[in-house]
Amino acid sequence: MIAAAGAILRKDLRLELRTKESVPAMTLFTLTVYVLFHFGLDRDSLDGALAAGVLWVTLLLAAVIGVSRIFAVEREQGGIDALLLAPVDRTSLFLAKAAALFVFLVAVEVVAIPAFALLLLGPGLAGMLPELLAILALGDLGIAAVGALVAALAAETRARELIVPLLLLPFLVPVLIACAQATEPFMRPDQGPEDLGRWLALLTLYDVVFVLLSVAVFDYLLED
Amino acid sequence: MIAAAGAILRKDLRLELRTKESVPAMTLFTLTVYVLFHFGLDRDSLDGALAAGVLWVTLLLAAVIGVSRIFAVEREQGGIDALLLAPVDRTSLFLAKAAALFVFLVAVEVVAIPAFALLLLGPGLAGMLPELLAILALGDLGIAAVGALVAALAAETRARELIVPLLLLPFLVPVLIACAQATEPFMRPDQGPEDLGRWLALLTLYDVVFVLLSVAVFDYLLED
Amino acid sequence: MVYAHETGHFASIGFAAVDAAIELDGLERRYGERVALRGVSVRLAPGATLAVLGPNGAGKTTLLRVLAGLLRPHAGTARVFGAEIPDERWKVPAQVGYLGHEPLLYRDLTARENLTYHARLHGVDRSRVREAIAAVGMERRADEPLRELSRGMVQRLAAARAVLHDPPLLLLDEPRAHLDPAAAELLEPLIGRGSGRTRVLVSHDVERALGEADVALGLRAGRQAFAGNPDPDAVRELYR
Amino acid sequence: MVYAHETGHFASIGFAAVDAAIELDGLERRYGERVALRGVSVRLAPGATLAVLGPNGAGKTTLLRVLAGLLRPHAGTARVFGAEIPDERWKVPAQVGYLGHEPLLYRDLTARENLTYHARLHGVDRSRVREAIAAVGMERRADEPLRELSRGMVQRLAAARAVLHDPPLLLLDEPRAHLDPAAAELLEPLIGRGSGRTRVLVSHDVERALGEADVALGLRAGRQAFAGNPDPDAVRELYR
Amino acid sequence: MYSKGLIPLAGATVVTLAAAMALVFFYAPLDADQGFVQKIFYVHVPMAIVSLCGFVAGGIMAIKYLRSRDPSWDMRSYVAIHISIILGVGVLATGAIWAKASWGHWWVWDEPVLVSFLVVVLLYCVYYPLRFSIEDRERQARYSSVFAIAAGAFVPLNFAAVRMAEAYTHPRVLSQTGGNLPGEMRLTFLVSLLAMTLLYVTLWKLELTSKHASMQLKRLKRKLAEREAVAA
Ligand code: HEM
Ligand SMILES: Nc1ncnc2c1ncn2[C@@H]1O[C@H](COP(=O)(O)OP(=O)(O)OP(=O)(O)O)[C@@H](O)[C@H]1O
Ligand SMILES: Nc1ncnc2c1ncn2[C@@H]1O[C@H](COP(=O)(O)OP(=O)(O)OP(=O)(O)O)[C@@H](O)[C@H]1O
Ligand SMILES: [Mg+2]
Ligand SMILES: [Mg+2]
Repeated sequence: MIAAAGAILRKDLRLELRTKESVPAMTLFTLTVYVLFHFGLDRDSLDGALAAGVLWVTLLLAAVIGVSRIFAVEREQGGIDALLLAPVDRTSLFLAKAAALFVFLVAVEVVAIPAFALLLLGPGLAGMLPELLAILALGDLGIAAVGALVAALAAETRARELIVPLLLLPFLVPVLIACAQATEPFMRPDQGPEDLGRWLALLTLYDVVFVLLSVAVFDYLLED
Repeated sequence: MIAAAGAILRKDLRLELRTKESVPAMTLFTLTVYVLFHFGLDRDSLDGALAAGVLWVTLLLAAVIGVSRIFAVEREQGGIDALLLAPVDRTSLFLAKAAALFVFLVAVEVVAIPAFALLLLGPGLAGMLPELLAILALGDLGIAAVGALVAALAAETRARELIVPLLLLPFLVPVLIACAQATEPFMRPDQGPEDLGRWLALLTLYDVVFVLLSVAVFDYLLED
Repeated sequence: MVYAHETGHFASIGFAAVDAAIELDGLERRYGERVALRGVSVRLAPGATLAVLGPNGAGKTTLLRVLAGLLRPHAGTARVFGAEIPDERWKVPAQVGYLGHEPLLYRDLTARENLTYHARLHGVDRSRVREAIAAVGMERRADEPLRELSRGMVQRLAAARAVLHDPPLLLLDEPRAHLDPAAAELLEPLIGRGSGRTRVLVSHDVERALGEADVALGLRAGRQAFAGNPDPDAVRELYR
Repeated sequence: MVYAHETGHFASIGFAAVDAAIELDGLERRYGERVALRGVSVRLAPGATLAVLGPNGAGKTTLLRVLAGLLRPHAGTARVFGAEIPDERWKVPAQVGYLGHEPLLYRDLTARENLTYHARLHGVDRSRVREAIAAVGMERRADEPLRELSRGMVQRLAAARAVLHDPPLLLLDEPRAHLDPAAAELLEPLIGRGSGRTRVLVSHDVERALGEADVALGLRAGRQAFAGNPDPDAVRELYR
Repeated sequence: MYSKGLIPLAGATVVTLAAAMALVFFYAPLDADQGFVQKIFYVHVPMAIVSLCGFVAGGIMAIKYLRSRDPSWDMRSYVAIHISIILGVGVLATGAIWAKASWGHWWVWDEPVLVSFLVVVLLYCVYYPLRFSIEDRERQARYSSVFAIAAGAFVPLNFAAVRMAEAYTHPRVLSQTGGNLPGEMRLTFLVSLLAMTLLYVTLWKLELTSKHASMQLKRLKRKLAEREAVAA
């Protein structure tokens, strides 16, 4: 199972490296929103809840772009059929697609978060790196899991491009709340964790629930 | 030529109605940016230069989404070959694609501008409708013309998704400036046109130049 | 078990009383309201070839996809090596090689990358990839992305993909389309009668298909027109 | 001109001294560094059929695409009805019907919508659409999106598309692929020898292609192996 | 098959509803600072609770469907969600009226309970296009079930997240186990809740019955058409 998931993931990453279909679009999107805000604000910088909100909503929207493309190549070039023909359970496919989304999100964040700090954030980010990484990792995991599930749900429907965001964004509201709330204290001038544990626990709960749930139900998707 | 352009345009609109690939994504994008701003701002509403800037940058980015997809169906299902086989000059194709982009932009704006007024704008829009429509029409025309040109330029390159925005956004800076400047006075509390003629003239000049230029160079694109 | 593997005839050992590779009984499949298959009943012995004939839209591809486990039957039963489709479907895929209208390969990956991917999916040794590429005569073009290859080359690679995991059952949907005569001969040991595999062969080259087949199935608008050893009249009638 | 139109033989009237529908001289085409065609020289009289033979990757599709004006030749000359490609390319398209590996139709549009679109592009009367759909036997399925049709049905529609504007020259790349025998016969008056059109026919069914052809062109790795009336040995050699 | 027990159930519903109504208007005391508008509480809150429970129930029925592959479970899940959405719209409407009366705004964005409930309703609205863009019955049932399960799990998670992000203005009665409700209000509330629950179940059964009947009719019609086709 892990071997098959690894094979699918490697293939997806190789295709992305070759065609550059998702990550550039996602990155560009986040960067332009930050630039827009940079010039759109009266103030020089953001902090606190506002900064956290802008950061996370933007990442979430970038995720929508990634999710709506994650099955495109399979749909168009028969990859799903090929997978169904192989002795690979759907769980591997889910793991691979979620992992690919995770990698894409990380790739975007590697550019987007420094850009955010540079363009918008008042207080520096250096002091909060470990905590921020933990929040990002848990948040990305939730987004990736739900994203893969939603992408599979929408893959076989008409008006896919419409259904993906309509499904994904509500599903991710708890992730948004938790991530934004967890990041917020670090973005205040008087940085300091506050309730961090609580929010990380909520994120962990969300991730566990949706990873398990997706693994359980994914078998019923994508078939015939 | 007009007949052929009409045929292509009708086909594109019908496909969009059936698959809903571009307009929903574009609209959703603008709406979420406005919602983001709505919550992201400390103040209740925007006005003046800032409002105009946010409005237009967002529309521009939505246009990027539309542009990057405008040739997708042709590329994937052989439409370009079919067009090259027909006694249709490239000008018709350009006109059709630019018109399709124009229609998509208008469709987005029908939703996005009221949403903008509702969510972000301080002063009402009612008093400036005719002028706003003129600015929008000229702006959309410029975006559509340059967009069709850029889409054709990028259609046959690798890493298309990367090249479209990189080409399109710089090209549209004059449109952005002109439109934002033209709209700005209307978005101030003391509404009133100011330099409107100058900016409209600039927009018209831009449109004329790029439509003619595109028509002239389009013949060299998309072939072989 | 080694013995069973070598002769191929006892390949079904382990399943109780399985002496048919394929058993269809009253098979039905619809798309929405449209019936694409109805009342298809046929048996095929292991190692034999079933030719599926019928006009365009008769349901041939649909039948293959049902057998491959890609489409779920709506009524009737379908068994592949004794495993019922779709309930015991998970037993099927490793045993099936599918070569259809579409190559099921990624256009932006090279031949080698595509096949290596499939080898990993099937848990097959990577040395098989080199062998398979050689077997379809594509060594010299194995490292170019598929979009730069000719249609027939892609078809060869699709065949290589279908037999990569050495499946006992082959589902072939016009396998010779786009292949030049030499390539068709080259692929004979892989997907032809000489392969010793059980085969379901869809083809519009009626003579040739009947020549290769042990059993023939005629479909017309989804209904079974004949099954078994058809007389020429029945075949002619099929396309009328 | 009416006369010319009716017989088809004088269709080239108006061009000086054109008595060949197709004239190739030292044609060359590369993809990057790879030579896909080199030194191809052949002539075809109006109304005649040229069979293009060769193994996979020989350059057959490339040749058709050059003739259709879809690819630009890199050296040599190519003339279609006296118009030089690519310089006088704008004269060509309306005269060419192309039926290739891909149907060149939109999967989300219906048969009728697709053909109506092409009719508009070609400035052809819309009544031709109904005729063409009827001619390929697709009246009953004309209002379903293509993705719900079988592969052979799509191929029929691609043929209907290719002949919609009644082109004097047909470029056919394995036109019978996916067609059932009855459909192949049904399409004979449209794309077969009986159509009276000049045809360039790529096929892997060597016998049949030679039987239909006036002139044969053998390609091997882009080079011309023979042109004219080949002896069986030359053909056998071609695929070796 | 679904009509079994429908009539007694409907009777009980009517009786309980009448009782609740009576309690609301004649028994429960008038709220000290909100006055008469507060009565909407007895519709609004039970409706919200029942609607949310209905969503979760729809998810559980969907699990049953995937376990058993019995299409009637999918139907049940679909109808449960359908009615929950209708009640959900009712919650938004009554809440908005109440909000206008007591806060002076139809809607406040910085109130997590409102926003999160809106998010839930919006999410479930996507259920319809998702479901009806799939033609094949079996697949439709499978995809809808997967959605219903994921969304069902989402509902409590969403509320957990929202509750954790402190609420400001929206009252929190149940979370304080209704402790600060005066006894009479509490009784009235509980009866209203029961009435709303019964109403939900009745509507659910009714809808299932009519769906079942119309499906039966369709099947008969199709059989007839087929027989005619064979005869012709
Ligand atoms: C559009 C406006 C409103 C919406 C969408 C709305 C929605 C909801 C929802 C979904 C619940 C169930 C929450 C839960 O169980 O945690 C609820 C409960 C409740 N609502 Fe509202 N509400 C609105 C306005 C109001 C207003 C204006 C008031 C009173 C001033 C109010 C008072 C209550 C009370 C007392 C409860 C029970 C609280 C609890 O169970 O924790 N609501 N409302
Ligand atoms: N887009 C492309 N980019 C690079 N090389 C290409 C491209 N298209 C074709 N080729 C190469 O050009 C050569 C000729 O290809 P072509 O498609 O003309 O062959 P063909 O004779 O039609 O073969 P087949 O019988 O398989 O269809 C092949 O080596 C092929 O790999
Ligand atoms: N995805 C689909 N949706 C709806 N109808 C379909 C779908 N796929 C096939 N059909 C219909 O089912 C019937 C059988 O199609 P199928 O592809 O099995 O035919 P076939 O025998 O393979 O034909 P061909 O020889 O043309 O390949 C046809 O009427 C076709 O239109
Ligand atoms: Mg088929
Ligand atoms: Mg070819």
